[in-house]
Amino acid sequence: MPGRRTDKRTSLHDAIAAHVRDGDTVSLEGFTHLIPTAAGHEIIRQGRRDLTVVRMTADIVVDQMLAAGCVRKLVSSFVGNSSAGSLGNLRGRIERGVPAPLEYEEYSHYGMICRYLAGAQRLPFYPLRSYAGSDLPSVNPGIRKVASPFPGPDGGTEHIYVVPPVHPDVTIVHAQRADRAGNAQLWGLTGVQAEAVFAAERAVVVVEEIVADEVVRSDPNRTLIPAHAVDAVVECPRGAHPSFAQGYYDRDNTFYRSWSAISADPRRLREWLTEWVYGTREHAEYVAKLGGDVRDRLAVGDALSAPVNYGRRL
Amino acid sequence: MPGRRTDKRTSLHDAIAAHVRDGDTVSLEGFTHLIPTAAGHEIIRQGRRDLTVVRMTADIVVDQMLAAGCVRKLVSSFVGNSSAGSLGNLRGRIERGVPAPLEYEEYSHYGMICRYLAGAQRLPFYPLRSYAGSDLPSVNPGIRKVASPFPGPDGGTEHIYVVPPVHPDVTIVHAQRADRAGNAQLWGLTGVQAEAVFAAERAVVVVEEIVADEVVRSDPNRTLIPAHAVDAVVECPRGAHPSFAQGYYDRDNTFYRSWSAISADPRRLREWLTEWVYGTREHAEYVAKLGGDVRDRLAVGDALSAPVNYGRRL
Amino acid sequence: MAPVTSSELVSVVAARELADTGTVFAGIGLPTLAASLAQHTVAPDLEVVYESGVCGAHPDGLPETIADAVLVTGAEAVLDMPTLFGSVLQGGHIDVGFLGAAQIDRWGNLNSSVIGDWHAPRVRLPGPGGATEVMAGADAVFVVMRRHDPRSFVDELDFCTSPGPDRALADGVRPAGRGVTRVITDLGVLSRDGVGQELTLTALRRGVSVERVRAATGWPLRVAADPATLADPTDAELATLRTAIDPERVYLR
Amino acid sequence: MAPVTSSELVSVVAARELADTGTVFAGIGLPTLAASLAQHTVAPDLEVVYESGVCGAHPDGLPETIADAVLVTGAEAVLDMPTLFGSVLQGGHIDVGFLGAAQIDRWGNLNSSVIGDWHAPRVRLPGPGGATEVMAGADAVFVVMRRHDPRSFVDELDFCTSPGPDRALADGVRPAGRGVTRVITDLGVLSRDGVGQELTLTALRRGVSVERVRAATGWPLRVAADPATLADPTDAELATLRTAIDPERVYLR
Repeated sequence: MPGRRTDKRTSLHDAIAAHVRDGDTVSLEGFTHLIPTAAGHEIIRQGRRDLTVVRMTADIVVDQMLAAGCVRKLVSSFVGNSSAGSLGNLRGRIERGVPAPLEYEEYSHYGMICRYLAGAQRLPFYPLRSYAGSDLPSVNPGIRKVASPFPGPDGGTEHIYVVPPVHPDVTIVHAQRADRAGNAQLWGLTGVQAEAVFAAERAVVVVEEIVADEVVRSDPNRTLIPAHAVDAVVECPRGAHPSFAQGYYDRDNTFYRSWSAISADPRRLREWLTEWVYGTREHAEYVAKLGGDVRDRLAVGDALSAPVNYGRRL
Repeated sequence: MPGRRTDKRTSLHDAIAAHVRDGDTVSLEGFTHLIPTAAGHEIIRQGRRDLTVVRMTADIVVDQMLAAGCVRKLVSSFVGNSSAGSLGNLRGRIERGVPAPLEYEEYSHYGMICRYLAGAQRLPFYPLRSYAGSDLPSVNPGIRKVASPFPGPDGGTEHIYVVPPVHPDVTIVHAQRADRAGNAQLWGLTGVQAEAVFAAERAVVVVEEIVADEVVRSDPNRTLIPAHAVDAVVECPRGAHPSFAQGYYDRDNTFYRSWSAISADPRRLREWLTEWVYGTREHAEYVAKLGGDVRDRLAVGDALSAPVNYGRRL
Repeated sequence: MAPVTSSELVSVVAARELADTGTVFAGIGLPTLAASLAQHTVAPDLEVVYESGVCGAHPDGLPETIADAVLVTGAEAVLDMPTLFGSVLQGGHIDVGFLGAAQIDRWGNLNSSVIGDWHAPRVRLPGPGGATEVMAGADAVFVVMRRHDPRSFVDELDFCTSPGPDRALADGVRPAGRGVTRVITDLGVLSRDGVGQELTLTALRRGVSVERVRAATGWPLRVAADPATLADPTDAELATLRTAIDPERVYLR
Repeated sequence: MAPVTSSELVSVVAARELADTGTVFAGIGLPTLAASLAQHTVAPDLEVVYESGVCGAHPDGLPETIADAVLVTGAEAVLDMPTLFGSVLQGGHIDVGFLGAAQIDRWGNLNSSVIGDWHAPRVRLPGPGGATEVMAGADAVFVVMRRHDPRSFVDELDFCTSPGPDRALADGVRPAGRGVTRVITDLGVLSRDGVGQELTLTALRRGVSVERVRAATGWPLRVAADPATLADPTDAELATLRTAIDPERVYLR
């Protein structure tokens, strides 16, 4: 496997074309922050089908992918438009099988995190203290119980629930910056992105900016995703809209609040996809279409980190 | 438990007096980098006895604590003076029971890491892919096997080794900087320090410098150990000598190379302790005694991290 | 002062219950208001932890989500989620976790997944999020409900998303925390201490009768021998809530 | 050019074996020299990973330990140890791991713990470190031994610290990697491909006979049908090693 440190820059179109295939298990991570929306839209544009989407918080981009007919199955721990309302397509599919049924696998947040940890660490299972007495194991055969080989505090046998690994065919995450080899640096809320990348067969990292090697190397602890775990790196400014990129642009709460009404009406939802996804050739057009007013509204000021000294041998 | 964010600054003397008790299980972590040497010396000065020391790389400071009679049992994955030679007291105790036997529990590095992870996460065990076919489980009953409740790739039952949690009575680590509440920031090699702190009942963080709250808050991702996990924070410059603190001072390789000869000779070792530990009232005296030449030799130049923008709402 | 709203009362009561608390795991909305008010009053050193990974936030403005950028800038620590959920929450560093739910039963078990049958739900709710973990990991859980009614306070849950310690024990697993210890509603406060105890009505909002709470509760509610009457919010508490914490009444609706 | 030393030969042979390798987990000493030389020659994009957490180091000078400050400054990534050992190594991102050992047997199992009985050892060695994990997690393992002699190449290990996949299978556990695939010594190269295979002498240092290697090996050594003779280090390889990589001959002793 030569070339772990080679130049892996490509376009979002080419990254999705190369790495997301019909029937794949696709993980899209980013907890409220750095949601890979642009990548989700490109998957819609390219008409992928029968995907299993793995995402802790199934929110707007998942609702859009569902509405576009890309998704057969969803694995998640939260299905909602954050605190701003419901996901119309998702609820229709789960509650009424309209326009088509959706296979749904339900975990809690930490259950999902542990599935990524098990996947990243090539473990057959990962133990966690959740689920004891919950009804979730009764509807999710992935949640099972194991007896500890060590005695509990009372000397008796201790039981604990475990979850299985997830090994996505491809994980896609958004980050603030990376070098051309894919060493990716994230700050602010970093969620479970690194584990989701490590758990995957292939990984695409979409970034606000590709920076000079020297920028990344000036702060190696900031690299949460090392190049050897990355297959493609894509520069795509504002690729996380309507979510935010700490230090680059703020969350578009107006859009979040508007989504409940859009997605509650199948016709409006179809029109939205036609106008904003199918009607734009790439994310740069989507951003241009957003317009200067929205960009101004989401602009953020500076709050720079104090530098640390890595030192240099004299 | 009020006051998680209160001022926890104290002297090294008082931190050790309050938090390290005879018979305690004490974890000292720091992988080559940021070894809490000053804290080990203060434990020696205060004459603690019957300690169980948990440390991945049992190196010079452990040899010194052994020689001073503080330690009944050692839990470790590497016993040696890094690549610079042997630990005289440790080898004498294990090979010949001289001057006294030492209980020794042997794991591999990742076995130790997993014990800290299990401790931090309050798990009854942590699975890892090591130890299959190793003789380590035959001499260490802490290493056991579990059957996965999920079928393996061939459909059969999959087995994996697990290790038990470690819950130190107290964990002591060294960091570059912290605020007065104990929010500790480390960079360079960060090892397993955060997990060792989370696994412990009490935690002492020794730092090169206590900084203004604003410095820590300018870069919250750099805080690997949050204040709520910390009981005492101690400012102790050069407290990691002869190891290094990235960006503050380099490793004293000369001292490492000299240790094999010192520790091979019980008399020289005793004299060394008398002169450098018992003969200094506190670490500042030890540092003064090192002298300007040594400090100059270990000085490092600047290599500052490029800042990142956390952003400010406009 | 304008009359006290239910949201204000619930926030004030929850804040007072946070006296002597070190760390609180809070969601957005009333829990955030309660934690902020507690920091201004009974628990100045209280550390607020969000499931997004933020510890010790010092926000410039009122956050709109638990992952709002204003919670990150100037925070004391921002942890990745494996650390936050594994080491902080499951690891036992949270004294009080705040939760809401669509349904709660007499033992403090919670449903946030579905109304109806899970396989063909009448209403698909957002689901567990981190609630299952807050229940399993926090020493105590406070539930805040804007409206005390029999649709939410049910005899039997449609689905148990986040079980308390009694259900864990019945499942053969030793629980770490005490489960729900306080339920704070627009009518009063229900309390329990831990395993084996039912929620009991311990305090009433001024002007609310025991009978009214019983009628609003879907199971035969236990009532303390002499339930207290909640002290009215003080002018200082109200002023802090209205002026310093949520001046635009985003959550104080 | 000065005559070729054993250390130089071993480094050059190991470097050549790294052609087509993406990531290597290297210890300090000859493995670091071999990896550096490979980056200068057959594997320019090779990423060196150290167990301290450093990925993609760009050191100013020759590191003295795997955790040397010069490996950190200017590196592409520095990971914490749970991530390095869990996600990178056990997770399957390492193509080749370098190991040394006090004893090796015909299946490539290694001992770095004790000489004699573990409970009362004649010599207490440093122990596993991360070697057990490198063996369990890397796709292939290269063992570098400065001196090929029967004390190190033993019929039976005093203690198995780091078992190869054959021992794992016998213990009922499915191994992830192939175990030791190359042993590079001052006399030649022993090779195996994976499970079920014994180490076989596949290449000899110029001037070394099969008989000499057999005599230096503590078990009846298998020999390839037509063992190759190792090509001498080229002037370019030697110049790079001696001038660019280890000019002060810290490890080229």
